Amino acid sequence: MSQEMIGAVMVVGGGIAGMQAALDLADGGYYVYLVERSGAIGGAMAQLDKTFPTNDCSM
Amino acid sequence: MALRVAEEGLSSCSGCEVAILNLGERLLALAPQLDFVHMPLLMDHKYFGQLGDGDLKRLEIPQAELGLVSGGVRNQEHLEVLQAMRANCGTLVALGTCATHGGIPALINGLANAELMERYYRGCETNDPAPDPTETVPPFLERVYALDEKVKVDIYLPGCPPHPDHIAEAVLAFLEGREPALPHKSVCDACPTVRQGKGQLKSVRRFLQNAQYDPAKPIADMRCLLEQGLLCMGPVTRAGCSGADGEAPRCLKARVPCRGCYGPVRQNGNQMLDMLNALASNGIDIKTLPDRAGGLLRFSGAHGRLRPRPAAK
Amino acid sequence: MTLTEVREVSGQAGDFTVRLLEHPRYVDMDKCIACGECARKCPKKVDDEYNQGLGKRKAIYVKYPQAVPLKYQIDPENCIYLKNRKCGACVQACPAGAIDFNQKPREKTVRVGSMILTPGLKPFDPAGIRTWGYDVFPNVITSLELERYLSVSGPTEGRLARPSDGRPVKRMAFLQCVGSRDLNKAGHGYCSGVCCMYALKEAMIAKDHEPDLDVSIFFVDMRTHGKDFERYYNRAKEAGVKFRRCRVHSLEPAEQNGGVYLRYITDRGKQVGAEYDLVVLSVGLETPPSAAELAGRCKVGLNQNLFAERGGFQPVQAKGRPGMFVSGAFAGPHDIPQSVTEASAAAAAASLPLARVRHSLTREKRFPPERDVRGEEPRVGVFVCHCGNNIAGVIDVEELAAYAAKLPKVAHVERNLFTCSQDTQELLKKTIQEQSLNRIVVAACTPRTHEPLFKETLKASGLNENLLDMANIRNQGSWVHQAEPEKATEKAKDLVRMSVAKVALLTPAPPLTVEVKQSALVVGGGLAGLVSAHGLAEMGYPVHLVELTSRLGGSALHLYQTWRGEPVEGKLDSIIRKVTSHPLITVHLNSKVSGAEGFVGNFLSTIQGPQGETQVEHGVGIMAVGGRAHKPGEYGYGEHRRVFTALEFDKLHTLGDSRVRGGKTFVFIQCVGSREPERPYCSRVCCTHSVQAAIELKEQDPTRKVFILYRDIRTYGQREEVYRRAREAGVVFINYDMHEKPRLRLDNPDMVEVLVWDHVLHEPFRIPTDVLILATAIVPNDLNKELARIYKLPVDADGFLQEAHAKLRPVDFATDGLFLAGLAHYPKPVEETVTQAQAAMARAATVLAKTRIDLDSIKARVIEERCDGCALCVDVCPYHAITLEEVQGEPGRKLVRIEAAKCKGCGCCQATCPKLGVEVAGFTYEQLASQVAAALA
Amino acid sequence: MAFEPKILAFSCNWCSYAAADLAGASRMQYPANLRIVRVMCSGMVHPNLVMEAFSKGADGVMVLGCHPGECHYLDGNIKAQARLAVVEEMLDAYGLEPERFRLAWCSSAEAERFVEVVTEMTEAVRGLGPNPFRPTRPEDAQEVA
Repeated sequence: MSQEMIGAVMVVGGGIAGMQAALDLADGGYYVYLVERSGAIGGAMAQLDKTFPTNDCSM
Repeated sequence: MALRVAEEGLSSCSGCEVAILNLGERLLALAPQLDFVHMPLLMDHKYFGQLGDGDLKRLEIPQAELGLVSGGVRNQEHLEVLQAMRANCGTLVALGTCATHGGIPALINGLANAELMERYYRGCETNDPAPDPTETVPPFLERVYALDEKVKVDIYLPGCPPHPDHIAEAVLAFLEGREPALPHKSVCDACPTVRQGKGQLKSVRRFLQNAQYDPAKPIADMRCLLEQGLLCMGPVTRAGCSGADGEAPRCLKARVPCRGCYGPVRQNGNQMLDMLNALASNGIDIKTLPDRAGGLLRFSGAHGRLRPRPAAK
Repeated sequence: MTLTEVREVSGQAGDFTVRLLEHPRYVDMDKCIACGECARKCPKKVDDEYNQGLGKRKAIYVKYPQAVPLKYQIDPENCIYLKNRKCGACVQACPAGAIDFNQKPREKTVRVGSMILTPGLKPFDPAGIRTWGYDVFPNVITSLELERYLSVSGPTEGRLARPSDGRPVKRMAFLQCVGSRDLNKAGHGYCSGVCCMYALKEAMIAKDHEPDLDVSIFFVDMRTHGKDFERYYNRAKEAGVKFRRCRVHSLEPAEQNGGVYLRYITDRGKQVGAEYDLVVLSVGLETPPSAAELAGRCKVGLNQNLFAERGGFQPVQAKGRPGMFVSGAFAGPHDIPQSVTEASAAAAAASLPLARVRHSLTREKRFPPERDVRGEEPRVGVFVCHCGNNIAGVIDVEELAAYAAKLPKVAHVERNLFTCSQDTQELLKKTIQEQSLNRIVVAACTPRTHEPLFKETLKASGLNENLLDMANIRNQGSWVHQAEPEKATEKAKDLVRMSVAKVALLTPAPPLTVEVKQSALVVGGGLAGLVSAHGLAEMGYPVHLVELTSRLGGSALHLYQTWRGEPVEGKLDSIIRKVTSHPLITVHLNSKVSGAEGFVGNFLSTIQGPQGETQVEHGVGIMAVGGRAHKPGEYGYGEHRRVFTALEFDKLHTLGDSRVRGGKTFVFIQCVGSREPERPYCSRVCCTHSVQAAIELKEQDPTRKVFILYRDIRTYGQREEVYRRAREAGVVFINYDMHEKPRLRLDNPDMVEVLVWDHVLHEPFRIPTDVLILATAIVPNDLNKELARIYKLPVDADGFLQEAHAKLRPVDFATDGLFLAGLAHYPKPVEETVTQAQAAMARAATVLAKTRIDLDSIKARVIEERCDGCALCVDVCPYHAITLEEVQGEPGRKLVRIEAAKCKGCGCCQATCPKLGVEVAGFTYEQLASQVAAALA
Repeated sequence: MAFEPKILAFSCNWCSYAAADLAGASRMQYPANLRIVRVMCSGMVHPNLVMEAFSKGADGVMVLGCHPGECHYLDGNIKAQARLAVVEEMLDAYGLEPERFRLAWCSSAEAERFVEVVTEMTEAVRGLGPNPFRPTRPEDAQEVA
């Protein structure tokens, strides 16, 4: 590939999937833009009280 | 000038004094440098001047640079003798586990005095019931004490009995004016058995059946007795019983688990707590052990470790 | 970047230009200290969407107390000031001056090489659909509302009360598939995949709160196909949760008491009704409009279910849009572990094409050299934070500071309005240097959030970062004893005294780093192993791939299509070719791992091959040894020539065997060996497979009779489509119970007679069958146990490898540097295997991307003067970091040794040792004991 | 003056300590008798530390960890639970009421539970009265552990 490549990745959505992808990318040596529409990351999972099967708290 | 040494035995069995004699030829070599000024058990020296030349009311213990005291403090007499030793000796050595941690006599600390008299004096079937003796016997203290609960102790020489090597070292170091080099680690440190981890163990049992080992092979080939499921107190017990350079700890050499006779590894440690914790941490249900206090604090019941059961509320 | 939206994307894979729009927060993120004063003063109350509108929040708010970033924001829709320029109560209240009404929307443009879209999900809204009565009856709520009711941080603080009158709930019913598997009412044909499990979970938690609660779950098929889900289902049954297989056809108000009356038909055909206090609608998932909009802006295609289009072999690649990747609920209705796995997979896929420019935009921080403070007397500096009014408003900080100054070893005491603010960090740095302080106590908030900040400041001041302790006088002081200022001040003194006592004993710990061997070992040459090996090699890391058999491909060799009908063989051949020809991959056939040692970054494994043993060094390892099909001992298998397992049937079918070609009647029996007492898990793939095969049989010859005997049809997620097509094609589905398994007559060699109870006719139904296909379980390979022994990995009760955390770390092991993928973890179909393999590769790449890794300084170490090798701690260590090793020069004498890279600092060893022979840096026995003593002094 | 117990808690960084923080963030109120010693894991608390606390005069001691199955370190809390028997044994040996010690689980989100446990414990210990080993003067401190 002759075209210039950018060593950065944008992750759109700050839910559990977005956060995991962003963390893996940053740890893997890439600059990450994590873009979230609302005022805080966390997504749907932050609303869950517990998760099964161990009833871990989801925070 | 020779070093003046005084020795006393309180609530003890005289084993510690025998251990002094067990120094053997080293004792002969040391003798010119030592002047035993008081040692009732071996020298028939009385402290009340029974020969008519002294004060029958006052304890007479000669001045000495080094004082050795074996046994714990059980009664008023022991206390007074100990206090006199402390007053008259420059450096005081607690000799033997009774002196350092109460030893076997301190097992009685699990009972209050009244209970003790009831159970072993009046209630015992082989004795005629009689009132508590009040005269001719010194009155009991409320429990058995280690020496350092009553007076300041300078050197601790635990062991039941202490190994002659360490008695020799303590005396020699004193003569040479240095700190004695005494063991401070646990029995395991001197134990050559094969250790791999305690994870496979689910319960431990008392020593009612023999350990597994090949008598033809050296002890270094035997699996750790605790890892064989025997209650071995080695990990929580002060080393020393194998002497300065013994092959293995005394009991282990006989392929018998350690009973903890040197008291806790750390002077203020608690053999029962430490042993139970070590077992529980390794996933062993400690409730399966019978007589935990009596078994694990067999030699270290002083310092309030063993107490009478509080009356039920 | 929060409050930010993607406006436009241009460019192509490798170099996208993205235009972003950042909405104003009206709060300066750098200044806000999240004290909450603003929200207390804000006069405007708004329904709280976080609590599903069940509670109230203010117009200035944080989404929830643990939000990240924990910074307040103003909701412009509701703010009185922003609406009509009056109020400004928050400006008055804010002690940090963080409110800024002048913020404007800002545009930003950034360039990136790849994009990952994870815009998330929206719960289905049942409002307006009369059958469910959601907005008609107050005591009908959604499962998400229940989630908030059950939460102690929710509006009722975990108490289960009827919304209509607050009376306790005695009888509760869950209605499944609300907004899922329902084209008529909801327009969603797909199964949302998660509702069965969350209903079970909510039912169990509700029963936990209220043991006498009567809970019924009305369901169509119970879909507990995930790892350990079936066990949870069984536990729910044991706990007394009632399961009723039927759709409820109507909800009516009960005659008295304000309850809800349900009418339904039992699976024995009886019409019954019952009254419930609370009816919970288990609502499904759907793509929110904003996500669809995002898809449009990014030119990512959506399918008819509005999920992103993607393929079975490139499961996180947006179809036809190179450089764009999707994961999470945007890619399909997923549960948490699948979303997390997909996210890692997307990270792998997104970074793979950019491997050449790795590290081009990242940089590392630099700090001044550390001052050696060993040998110095402790000079403790105590910094007391007012936290605006948060601490100073309750605690007498002047008194506290004066008290601290009198404590032993304290050399300097200072009070700050905000110790955490940027300018105070500079001040701290100056004070530390000028006063030559060597231990720091910050009396402020919690170390859990602020310790990293102060550690940085210590580092910047030339002090080791471990010479710090925080006294938590806010979260555990002023905030929880607001009404008792005197007691709070006394407590603060104690806390500071405890901190000073501890900090004086802290010792500098050198940062620990280990080198990372830049290579990987992949165990297992099946699909999972192939994908991850190939990916890592493409990233530029040498890979050793170990396969037990003489051939790569694993279980995938027996598959011929994915559930979407994509052929497997060609794709598999192509990846095998890529792997065998890759210069960085060494393939070891007929080999297995026979031994291993080491830790993250530095493993040394022994490979036993036909030519003997080889040792390989590797930084990471991926365990992908696969699984195998269960060979049943029932249903005439192996006795009758017309009884086959599903895989055998596939082969005969493709080969055109006369028994299949000429067959007129086919019966599939599901759950053969799965969901049995000795194997209490669902094999996940068999329902979809049987349904698909049934459709094909019907398509080839519509006059054929095809029966599927099932316990629950588990065509989860978008696979539901296949189930619907099968029913349309005339495949007959008959439900059977565990205690009424189908019976067979096998005396005729040309025919199998199947007998099953017919729930519609209420009599045994006889099916003379040409071919009987058994959907057999997937069972773990015995290799799992062997690997578990070699690498000290946990294996679950079913023999599958156990991941570090079922939800959040689905491809990691508890042991750092080792990962898992494929059937070795749990039964799963092709695209999930590929996803998991990519995820494992992404996780592995996070280790390999560094040449050295820093280890946390909270580690146990052996104090050799005290340790005597008694070995009590060896098996106590959860991470197998402790070994017994011979002392150099003293044969026969052993002490324990702790592998720092494996140790995580839990201190189980420290709490076991009878002689204080091991200690955890920063939490030694002496340090903890000093706190105990100080607390009680 | 009414008896105010001193209660010491060893609190695990990941769960109960976080719950205590959350209790603060949520402005929940509980008795000011508690002093927390932060530990990384409840499995790091040597029973001897607990006994030391009693010997130095704590009227009640708690170990607070994560719920079983949620330990940040796999099973540290299970080890803490196993050690519970040891502490009970020691309390019994010293004639201290078993209610003076409590092991409880509390997740990072369960601020409510944290407050409840702490309040209950404070009340329970208030009812038991002072620890008989509580030294009235520092020089009377008695070695228990």
